[in-house]
Amino acid sequence: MVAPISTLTTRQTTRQTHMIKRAIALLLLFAVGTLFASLLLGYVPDSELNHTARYYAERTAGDVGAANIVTAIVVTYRGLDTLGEVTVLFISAAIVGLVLAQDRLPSDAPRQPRVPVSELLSTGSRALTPLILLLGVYVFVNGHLTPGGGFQGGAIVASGMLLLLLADPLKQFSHQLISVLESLSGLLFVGIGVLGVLLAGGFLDNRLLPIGTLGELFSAGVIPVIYSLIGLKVGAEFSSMLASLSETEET
Amino acid sequence: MSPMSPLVFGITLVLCITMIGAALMAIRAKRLPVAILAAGLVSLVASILFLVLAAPDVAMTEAAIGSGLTTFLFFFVLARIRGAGHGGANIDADNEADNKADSHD
Amino acid sequence: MSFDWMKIPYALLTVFIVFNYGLLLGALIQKIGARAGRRHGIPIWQNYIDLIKNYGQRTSITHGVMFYLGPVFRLTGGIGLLLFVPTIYGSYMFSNLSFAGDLILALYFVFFGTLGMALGAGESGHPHAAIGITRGLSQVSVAELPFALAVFAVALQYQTLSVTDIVAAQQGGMLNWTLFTNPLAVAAAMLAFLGSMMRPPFDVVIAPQEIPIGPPTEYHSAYLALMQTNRAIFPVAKMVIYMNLFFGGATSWPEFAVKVFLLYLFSAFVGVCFPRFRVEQSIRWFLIWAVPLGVLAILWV
Amino acid sequence: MISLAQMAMAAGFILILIGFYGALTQRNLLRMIVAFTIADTGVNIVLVAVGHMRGRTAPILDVAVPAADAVARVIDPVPQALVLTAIVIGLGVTALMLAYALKLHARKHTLDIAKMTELKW
Amino acid sequence: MVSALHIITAALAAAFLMGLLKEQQRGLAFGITLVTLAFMSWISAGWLWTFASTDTAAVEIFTAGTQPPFAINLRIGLAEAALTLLINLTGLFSALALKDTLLALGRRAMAVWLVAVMALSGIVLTRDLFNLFVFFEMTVIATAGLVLLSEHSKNDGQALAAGFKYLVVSQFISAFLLIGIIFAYHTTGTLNIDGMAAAAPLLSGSAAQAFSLAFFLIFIAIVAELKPFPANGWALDIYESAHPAFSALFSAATGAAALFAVDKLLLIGGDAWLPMATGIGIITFIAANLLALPQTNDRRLLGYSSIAQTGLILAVLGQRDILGDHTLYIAGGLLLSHAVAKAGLFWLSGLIAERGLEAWAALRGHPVLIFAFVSFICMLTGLPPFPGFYAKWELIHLLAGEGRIALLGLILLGALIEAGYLFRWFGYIMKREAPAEVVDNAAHKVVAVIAALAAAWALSLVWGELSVLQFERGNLLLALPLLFALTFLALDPLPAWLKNTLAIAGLLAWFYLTYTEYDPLRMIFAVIFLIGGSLTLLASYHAHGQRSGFYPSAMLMFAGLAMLIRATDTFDFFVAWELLTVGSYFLILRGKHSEPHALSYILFSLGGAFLILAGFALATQGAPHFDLSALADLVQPLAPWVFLLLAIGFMTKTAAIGLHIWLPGAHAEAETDVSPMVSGILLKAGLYGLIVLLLTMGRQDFYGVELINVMLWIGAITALIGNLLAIFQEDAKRLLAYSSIGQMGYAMFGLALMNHLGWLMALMFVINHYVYKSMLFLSIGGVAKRTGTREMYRMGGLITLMPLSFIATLIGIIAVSGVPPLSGFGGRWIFYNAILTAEARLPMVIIFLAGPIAFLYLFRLIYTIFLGQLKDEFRRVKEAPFWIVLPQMIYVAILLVVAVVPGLVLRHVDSYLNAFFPNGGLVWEGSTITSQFGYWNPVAIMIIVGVIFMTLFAWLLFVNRRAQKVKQFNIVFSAERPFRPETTHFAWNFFAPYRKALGFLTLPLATMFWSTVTDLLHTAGDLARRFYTGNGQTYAFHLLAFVMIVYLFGMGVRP
Repeated sequence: MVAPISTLTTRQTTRQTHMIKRAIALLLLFAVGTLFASLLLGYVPDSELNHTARYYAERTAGDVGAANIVTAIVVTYRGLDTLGEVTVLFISAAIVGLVLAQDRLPSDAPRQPRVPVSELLSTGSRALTPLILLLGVYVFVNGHLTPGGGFQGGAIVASGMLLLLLADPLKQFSHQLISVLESLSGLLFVGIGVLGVLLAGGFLDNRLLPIGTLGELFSAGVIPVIYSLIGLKVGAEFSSMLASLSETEET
Repeated sequence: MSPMSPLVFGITLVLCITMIGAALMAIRAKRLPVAILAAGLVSLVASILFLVLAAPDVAMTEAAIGSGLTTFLFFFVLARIRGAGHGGANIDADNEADNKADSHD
Repeated sequence: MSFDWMKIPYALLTVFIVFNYGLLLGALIQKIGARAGRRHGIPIWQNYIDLIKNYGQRTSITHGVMFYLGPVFRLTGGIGLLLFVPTIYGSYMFSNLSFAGDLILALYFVFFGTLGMALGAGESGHPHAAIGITRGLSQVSVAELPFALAVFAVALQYQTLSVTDIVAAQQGGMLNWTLFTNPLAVAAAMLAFLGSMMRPPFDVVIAPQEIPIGPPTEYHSAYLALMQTNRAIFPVAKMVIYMNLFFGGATSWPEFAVKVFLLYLFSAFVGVCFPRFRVEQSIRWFLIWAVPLGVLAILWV
Repeated sequence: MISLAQMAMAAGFILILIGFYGALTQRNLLRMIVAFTIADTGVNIVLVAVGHMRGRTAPILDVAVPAADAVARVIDPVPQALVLTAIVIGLGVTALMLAYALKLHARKHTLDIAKMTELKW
Repeated sequence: MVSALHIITAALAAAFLMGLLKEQQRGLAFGITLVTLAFMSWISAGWLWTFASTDTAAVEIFTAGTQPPFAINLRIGLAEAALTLLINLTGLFSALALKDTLLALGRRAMAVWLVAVMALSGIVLTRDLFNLFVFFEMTVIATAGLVLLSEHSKNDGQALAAGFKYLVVSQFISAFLLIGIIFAYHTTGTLNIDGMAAAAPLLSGSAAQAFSLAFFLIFIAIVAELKPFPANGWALDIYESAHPAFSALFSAATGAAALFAVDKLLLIGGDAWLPMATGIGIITFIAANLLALPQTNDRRLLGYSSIAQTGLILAVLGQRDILGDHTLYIAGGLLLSHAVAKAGLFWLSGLIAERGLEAWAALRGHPVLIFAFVSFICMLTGLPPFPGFYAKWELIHLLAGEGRIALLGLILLGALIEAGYLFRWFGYIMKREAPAEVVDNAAHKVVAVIAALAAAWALSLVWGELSVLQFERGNLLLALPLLFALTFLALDPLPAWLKNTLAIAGLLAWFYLTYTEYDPLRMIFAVIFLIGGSLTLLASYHAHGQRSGFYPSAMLMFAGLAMLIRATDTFDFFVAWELLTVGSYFLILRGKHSEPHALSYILFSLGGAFLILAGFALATQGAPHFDLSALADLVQPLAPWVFLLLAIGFMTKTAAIGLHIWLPGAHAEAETDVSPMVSGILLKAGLYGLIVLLLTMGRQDFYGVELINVMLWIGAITALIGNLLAIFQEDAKRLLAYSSIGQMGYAMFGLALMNHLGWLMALMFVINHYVYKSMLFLSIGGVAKRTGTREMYRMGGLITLMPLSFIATLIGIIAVSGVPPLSGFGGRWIFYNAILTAEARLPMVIIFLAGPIAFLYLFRLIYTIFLGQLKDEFRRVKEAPFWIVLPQMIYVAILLVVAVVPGLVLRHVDSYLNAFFPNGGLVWEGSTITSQFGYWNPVAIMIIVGVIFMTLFAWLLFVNRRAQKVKQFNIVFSAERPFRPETTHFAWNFFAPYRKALGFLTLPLATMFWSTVTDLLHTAGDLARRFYTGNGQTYAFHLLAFVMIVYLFGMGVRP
């Protein structure tokens, strides 16, 4: 008598706890929702730029020389954020590598049965990858002029790598190459920043190089350089993450 | 100050509804890959929304990173977990039991 | 009140008188008790005979230093108590050595002999001695309480701790006695008195039946003789205190004799009438009956 | 008439709530991470929506928007810059969580978060 | 000066550089890591030196060549420099302690480590809100990564799960943070913290409302990083599972950085948000301490403690409105104390192989590490001379000055609970069986601990100097008595006899130096504390070898005592009080089985000390200095409260009934020569406190209750119950301990009489109790030492074997019982004269009852040990060691002298007391002493009794000249010879009838009460911790619930 009842009640309890959990979650989220709602209802769109934004809109062209104000903010005005952001990615990639490096699969674990990659995909990818890489480079080199920049370009570069991975799952990336690329671009980024302290107005000041004419490729001081470094670094980091996650065996 | 054109309004509304629908799908989907794809769709739609909101930089980033790379990361991990073979076949087991319990209600 | 050398022979005289009176009184009371029980009783000089016999015994043994000193402590306590209190009111001769201290000295000196005795008996190594002592201490610690309360009621009443002054305050007629001016205190004190006299119903300490004779079990010969000497002096010394505090003191030896006799008789009378208590029973009895009286006496002053 | 920004913002908030709900109720680690990416997207939408201003253009200076009248023509660029950072950081966290999930699965052969409670009290 | 920016760039450059190294060049990578961290520390140290030594304003660091708020700026000032130095040094030493792990994991782990440290510095330095977010995210990710460091050695996936839980929670936090930041930006138009702080008050209407909501989100998100209760389950799992060296960073550095971030935020929010910070902080402080009570895992316990301390500091930050300029001094003192101590403890934890608290007993063989541990826990509990003490003092005073009593009470309550588990732990270390695993003695790990230790003492010095500069108080570390005590730490390797000589010389020299300063009243105490102390120390010559740890503890106690009587203001007094408490705790803990008793001692003492602190604080009312004599000027309604607090505090030390349960165990289990110190000497400190209190405040009316009458009752009941309980003890030293309780009751009663004779009697008790209780503890201790037991019924018949001890005991009990002619009688005589003047009669009845009871236990003491039947196993027992007997004999001499000429001491005191109680003094005529009621002539009594006694003795000798000594069993025992001494020695359950009659009075009500209190606390902690289910999702629920509850409560009460 006892056993069936207890199993029954266990199951019921589990279901009940689920129900309770959901109910509490809904209740809590309702409260969060009211908080959000009051934010939303209290929101009045600006009709004029506030003084910070106004400063950027007015002064970017003259001071920084970048056509894309967002880029100017990202790379110069709030360059420290971006450096931090790159660092975040850097340590994420490092940790992902660390986590997965420790996790060696037992050698007798069954190798993953892979679907043979179709001819079309492998050929296509080989042809497409250089183009994609080129596109990525274009995006980050032109970051100060057009939408896009280091992050977007880096992501595009990484998707090129992704394509290669898809085409040839067993392909081994050179971790050392990625790592050197990552480190060098990072070091240069910091180095340029420090040079700004020494030679220009402060850390990450873009006026190390002449700011040139608005709208030209070689303008906006070191912004294109930095954005390119960011692009390389981000691309390398994404690639290293993808590679770490995709490789079933340690290199 | 030009009034918002009905077209833009309509597009935005559709985008928002799509996003919310996709998000709900991602939460409620029975199969994990579907959920991941739905989440990717949310990002993709969001990047269009960013364009509408005059934020092309963000739109590009969201499209490339949010919907692209992230989705791939998920699939890589999923593949590795399935490949690892430790009960990888019923990776959704916990939630399926959960969902079944719900469907009886 | 100060010392001069004449006090010494006077004090010795007091001791002598009280010693003899105590021996006779003890025998007399015992005889009265026997007659009440339709027995013949001991001869009136029996205590003298016992004393001489014990002092005269040739063989004697000792268990050690404290054993040896026990009776000395005991008798010192008795004599000291007697001498620290004036015996006859208004008499320079019999004011004894009371210049050394007041009532508190007397009250605390009671314990001098008890403590020495307990130590001496303890060294004998006889368990019965120890058992008797624990019973005695247990009982006394509570029995003394109403007495102490009564004493303080009296001291508060007369605003002095000097025995002479207390007696002086009670002169001029019987109605000035504390007995009538503060009956509650006297009642409490008299109940305590019963407890301290080692007579039934509070005599389980020396328990004649179960344990040979309590603390003095191992004592004999001259040791026992010293104790017997003390047994003559000590109760009288105690009753002198009662007499002085509650019953107007004594201005002459006859008055002294009568009052002490009556007090002694009181304890003997109760002892004949009531059966013996166990120690915890007597503790409770004192706490329930005597102590509240003492408390009331103190509050009432 | 609600503005575009408000509509987007509302959608963003709803996405956040949906994501939170998923993260709170799904016991599968991967599903929790999926839920978080949805919430992240919602946060990003809210951020961008806050900076949106009716009738203005993207903060990029070109022929259409000369530097001189940028102040009157472009929308607030700051939120966009912040969102860029937020997206990338979000990806970092997601990748990290995924790596954790992978490793946890390798260790414990389960993805159920309710079964990872050795440490408690 | 190198720009503080390079703290960030150096770390980043080094981290990025790691990628260029080969995977195998791990040594090089580790070297780079250390050098970089050292470089970062050097930058911070340079700035700290600049700001501390010169009056330099904080320095702004601009980036991007643009002024804030348009570009991110950093700022370094005094606080920033100190915090970054803390962070970087913690990072450096933790990296050292992590050497093995880092080398095994390679360059990537080191890069993450560098970034983590850098990110924390960034949190401190940045003045931009979003930049703060970025650094926080960096910290979160680095933390999640570094938690994995322990995975290397421990393959159970716990750290993995903990890291994941952390990530889950931080996702919620960062969502709130981002939303808050963007709305705050939207309303104020800036991301700069200072800009926002300037703009926020100007907002109005809906913008103000929106800003307040946004700020709430930011605030709560950053506060959530402080692991507030209850949203902190994840943090505990991290503390438990992570590598201790990382936990050190996580606790010390992350906590510090997050707190500083909250501080910056409060700058924006303004005073309106302070109550919320205080509320969250104090609840966290109490709850985390409560939850720490039932913990058995050292790291989890440290985790709870970290959370608690962080909560406390948050609460302090929330009091900034009243702390004003002192916020930095107070919060900084608490924060640095916490950080240094916690880092040190976590590093220590890395040396210990197992996780149970008892496993730390392995430390016992390492005096330096023990010293480190002690320093750390004293630092955490805020004992002098550590910074936390100064901070606590000022904090409590400021709170009391503003009438924030509830908060004050909660802080002290939490601190007491914290002291409870920390000192319990120390008890385990000193007393529990050491595990087989030895301490990991690797130099690079020990270095970290030593560094923390050095930092702890250096900070004490700094805070002492600051207290001199800011408040004109003394620097405790430079107080001569304390320095002298601390010197013994360095002298510890010397042989005990040498140190003993030094100690005695020190006490006497101090007395010589200071004796002119004391009035007669203080002189009594000075003589007891210093001369008496050196007399007791004579007994310590019996110890052989090195006696490690004894002298620092003892001299700490004596230092406290010496400082106590010289103290003129409340600060000095309280410092001395704490010192003597701690010193005596260490002394008591030295006993073999004293672990639980030492714990209850320190808890009661600290509880009492906290009450005293509260009392002083209330009395001070914000004044910078408060002379003890100024207590007299207090008026209603404050005065009775002050009186009450102080009186209870002092009565804890004198073991008044209800607060007495610590005493018997503590005094009984202490070492032979320690018992007289803690009983004969230390108890007097409590009386001294009461005397100071009563002299100044006297009678106080508390809602119609005359407080002095309450004390009278307490004294009487204490005397009764103390004596009664002494009767039933089988353990000789416990008997003496209970007797002390009773004696202290008498003394309190005397003081509470508030008249001339009462005080005289109390002071007489002070002297007498010192003499006879020291003597009795020594002689009984000597016996216990020789027989190896303290159970009296197992002894017996020792009089012939230990005659000197017997004589000391005999004289002692005669003196205690007050039987004439010895000195105890003098005390009784004064006492009875004193109570004749008392108005309250009922307590008098109780104290009467207590009197004769003393005879019972005293007789038991001497009879069962020295008289009765000697046991076979003790037939070869020798007299106690010379050095234990010697002081006893000196005490005997003192007792005899005082008995004959009590005027030697009493006269001076008597005439001194005339200044306070002009009426009712004694009259001294020749050798007769007269009061208004009676008279007493000690010389005459001694002569009379002596003459009678000697005469009778001579007479007995004469009539008994042939008496012969017989053997032990030659007694009349039911006509048989007894079989064995064990069955013949009547000793066990000695006063059985008494127990039957009055046993109900000895029900351990107080013990039951206090154990119920501790049980309740434990149960509460144990139940509450079930709340932390270990499920990361539950923790997310907690977080959301926390946010929402604070939202509802916090926003509900806001305008």
